[in-house]
Amino acid sequence: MSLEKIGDPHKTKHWMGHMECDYSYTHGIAGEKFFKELKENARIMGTKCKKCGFIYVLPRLFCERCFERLDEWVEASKRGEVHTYTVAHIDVDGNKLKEPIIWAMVKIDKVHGGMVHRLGEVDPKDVKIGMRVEAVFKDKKERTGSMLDIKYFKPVG
Amino acid sequence: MSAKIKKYPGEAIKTEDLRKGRVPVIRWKPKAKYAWSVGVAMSRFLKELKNGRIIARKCRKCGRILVPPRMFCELCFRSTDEWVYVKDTGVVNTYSISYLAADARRLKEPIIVAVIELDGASKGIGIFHHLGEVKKEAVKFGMKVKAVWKPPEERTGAITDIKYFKPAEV
Amino acid sequence: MFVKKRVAVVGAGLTLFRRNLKETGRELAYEATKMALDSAGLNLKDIECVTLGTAPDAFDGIHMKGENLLDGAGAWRKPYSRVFVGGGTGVFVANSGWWHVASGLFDTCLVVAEEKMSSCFPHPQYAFTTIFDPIVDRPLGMNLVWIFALEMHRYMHVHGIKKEQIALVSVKNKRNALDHPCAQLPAKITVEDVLNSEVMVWPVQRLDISPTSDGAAALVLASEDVAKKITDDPVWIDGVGWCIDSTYWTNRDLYYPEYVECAARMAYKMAGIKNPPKEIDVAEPYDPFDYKELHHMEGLLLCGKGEAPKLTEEGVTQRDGDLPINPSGGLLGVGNPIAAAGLMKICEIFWQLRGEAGKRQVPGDPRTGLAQAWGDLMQYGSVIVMRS
Amino acid sequence: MRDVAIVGVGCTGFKSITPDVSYKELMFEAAVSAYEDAGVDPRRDIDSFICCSEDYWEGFSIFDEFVPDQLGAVLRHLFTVSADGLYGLATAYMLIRTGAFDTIAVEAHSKASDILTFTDIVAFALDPIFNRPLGGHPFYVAGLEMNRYLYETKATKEQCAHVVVKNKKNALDNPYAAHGTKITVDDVLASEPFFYPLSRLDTSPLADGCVVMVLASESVARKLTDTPVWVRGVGWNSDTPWLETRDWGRAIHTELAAKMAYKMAGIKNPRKEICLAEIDDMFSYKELQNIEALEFCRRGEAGKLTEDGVTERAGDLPVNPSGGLLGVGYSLEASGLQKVLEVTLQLRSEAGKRQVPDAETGLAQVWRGIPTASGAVAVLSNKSR
Repeated sequence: MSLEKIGDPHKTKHWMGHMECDYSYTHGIAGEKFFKELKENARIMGTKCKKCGFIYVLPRLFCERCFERLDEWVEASKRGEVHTYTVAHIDVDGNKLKEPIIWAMVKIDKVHGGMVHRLGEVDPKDVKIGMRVEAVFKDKKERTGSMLDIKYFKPVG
Repeated sequence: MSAKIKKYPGEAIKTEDLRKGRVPVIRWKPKAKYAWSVGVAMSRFLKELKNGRIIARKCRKCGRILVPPRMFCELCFRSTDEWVYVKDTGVVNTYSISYLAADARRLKEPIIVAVIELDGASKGIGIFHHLGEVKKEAVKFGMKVKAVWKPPEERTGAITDIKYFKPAEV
Repeated sequence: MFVKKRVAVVGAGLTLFRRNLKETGRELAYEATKMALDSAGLNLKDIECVTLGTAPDAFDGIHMKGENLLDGAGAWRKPYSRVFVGGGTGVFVANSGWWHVASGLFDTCLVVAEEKMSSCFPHPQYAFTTIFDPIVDRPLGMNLVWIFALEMHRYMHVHGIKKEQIALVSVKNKRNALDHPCAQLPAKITVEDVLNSEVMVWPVQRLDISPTSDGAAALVLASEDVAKKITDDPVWIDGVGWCIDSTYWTNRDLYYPEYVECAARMAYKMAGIKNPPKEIDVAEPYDPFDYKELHHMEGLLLCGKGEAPKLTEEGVTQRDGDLPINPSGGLLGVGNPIAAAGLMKICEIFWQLRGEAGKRQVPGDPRTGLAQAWGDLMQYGSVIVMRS
Repeated sequence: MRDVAIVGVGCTGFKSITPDVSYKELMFEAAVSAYEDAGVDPRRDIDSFICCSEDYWEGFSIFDEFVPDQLGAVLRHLFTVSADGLYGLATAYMLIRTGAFDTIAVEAHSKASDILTFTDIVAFALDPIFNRPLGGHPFYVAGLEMNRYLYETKATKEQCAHVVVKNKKNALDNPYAAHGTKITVDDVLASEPFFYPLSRLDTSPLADGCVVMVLASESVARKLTDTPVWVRGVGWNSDTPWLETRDWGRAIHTELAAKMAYKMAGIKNPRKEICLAEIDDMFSYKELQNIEALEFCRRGEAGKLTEDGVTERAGDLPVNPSGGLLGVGYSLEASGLQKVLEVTLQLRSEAGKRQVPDAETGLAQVWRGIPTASGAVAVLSNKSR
């Protein structure tokens, strides 16, 4: 161990810095088609594995289970059910949120997977696992081709 | 096998198409900020820079005098033993002449940077810094140089308290 | 050194190397991995474990990017981990594949390398500013090319090497790359072209440098018993080596990469190689800059200190020379998606030793090959020795 | 088969902040004590060094550059595994099993207090295209997981709170621990809801610290020490990195890693054969979920076992006698190695007030944290095969 130590708290010193570059991520082969459909037609698309039958939403270029290339696209429902949810009370800086955010893993009907997204038009107390929900899209002119083209999922009867 | 494959995967896109927004992308800038504890050795080093001096640590076992200072001798794997001031003069071990700024911008007037072996430190022990007050043609390997310090009131306890090294008068 | 199990390479895959590729990182990894599996005639279920190599997270722009890439590397619900030794990663990841199998824990292993440098936009150079010490280096406005120019200049100074000699490497490698289907910057250029190219950081000029790239590469490794069932032409990994030098790069003499020698000696000892220049038939040393090929030939003990430029002038390192160096076209010609570039070199040795390198094939039925990569702050060497 | 043992351990202890030392000085301290404990000279006796780190935890790209000097690894064989120290241990195990290496040092550390934007960095690990643009504090992933786990197993928030109370209490007896204290189940339940059902006190606080270990082959281990701790099995595994297709209620990675480690170690009945376990508890529910994934009980039983005191230090199956991550602190990639350290001390009968009597076989397990579905397991024993 060091033969000398700092004993005086005033003598501890810090050096400030960061690792902040700008990033620009391409959507990828599967993502590009997914976001195009989301933006232009408000459709949620998935890809189907011919080998194992798994339908991926969000879509993939390849099946993670059997490594087949996926080129069969299917349109998925806008509806699904809340597989799990959480109510977030703090923001990324740890500050208390004025309005809590409800996050949910929504399993889309008749496919595998779904989306992790926000829930809206519902009181946190009323959210239940198994609750039926539907995607609410932004208006077409506001959609940019991103996950934010879906505003949130809302409960359906 | 290599010879048998006709088409290799990968879909190329032009940088210009990315620049002009013709390829859809998601943008992000992370918040990744740090306040590194400087520690025993470097705290003293920075404090001494503020005083206009360069300090090193000495390992009594191998006898080496080390800059930047550290509390351990990496070769003997033991604690270093004492603080030793070294001179702010030295010789150019190697240098390069940069037309590129750190952010890859093109420079009209080049920056000359060097590894400078410091007088008073062990052979081969140098620091990295800029050279100044010298034409690029005049820089030579083995050239004697001397630190040019910022005025005391401008120093902050940083490696930049030395503005650059300039040729020493012989 | 007694090694428990002999390990073979039985398949290889590679994507195009380009400045920007549209695929996401995991899609790139998938393409290379899928090709490697197909070439070995295997399915994902035949694979017992996966090791991934990829360079800084600051390129792809994903913290813990090994985790993000894992499905593309074929690691869904498999033992999977990532090794990382800067620019040395591409060769080192194959070393890590070697110990997964040589340990007897696994019979098959996927080795995958990926880099998507273009995510760091407008230029990956920005990410390089974060590789330096924040207290003594970053405040001085560090640029990656500065430090390599310092090393190159020192090397030239100690041995009295001329830029004309070094430029020959760039000319050779870019020309070799004309025969590589994945190459990003193949070209027929002359020494004069190199010497007349834009000065970036003297003595480094534009054509002394490899580009930044996106790309991926993959290998399939198998234990001896399993390899013999998969293929009649396994290529054996007979030696692996790695070594690191001090962080304090301004305290070292940059004229010679002692750490590369140390890594090479480790690999040679394991492979039983006593006389490297005689016993190595083809080599792919790391060449992100042209002088690095020379520097590394010396560190790898393929020639004496300061002798590599002369060998290059004499044509010894040409594809049809006595000691072909970088027949693939290297990083200077094929491109430099860091970890993928290192693994591309091992793919090349695999194809060369199987006689499958097509137009790039070096003559004379090469039996022993070597690949090497270099990284961190001019301080890391990773080496692999392979035999057919 | 070549056996592998832990022959030396060194640790700085864990603290919420370490402003007096740099990361290099912190590592040097742990390395000196590990080499001293093992009786080895790193400049001569260590065949390879393994450092475990991730760049954004450190604030450097290629952190590997900055580690050799303070570990005694200059011009020797060193590399980085970008994972928890428990993966480093598994890697050391493989290297020694090849027959080409006899002695390996493994290092992992946390200088979490150097990081000013910890949660932003965790968010930077989310998929940049499909998850990150939605924003938010990334620990919502833990809230989602906890809720599903409670739903599927009928475990309760109270049972999770018992984990917190137990681990923070255990940590009071651990001189290395940063976050030991005496609290009640009600205190945990009353703490602010962060990500319902996850509350503030369900979450491990960060800590700084470094652990270094020396591993050796059987023949070398027997020369170096009278108290080798044998690595009987290692396992590591990953479920999908995609949030959308992972199993939200189960820790698949722990289940698969445990299967691998148990097979290697010849363990058929973990509950009977393992005397104590250091299990990932980054969030309180993780301990319960992982106890089940490690086959110590059936699904849905871990909460009851905890309430009944079975996992207390004096219980039938002591879990996290060190205080776990909730009590010692979450030390980034050192978390798993801290767990191995505790098991090693227990198996060497050097755990002081925390000593579990007659411990012969112990287990360490770790998860790589949000947003991963990856983790590792090691089975250790003080009896050779």
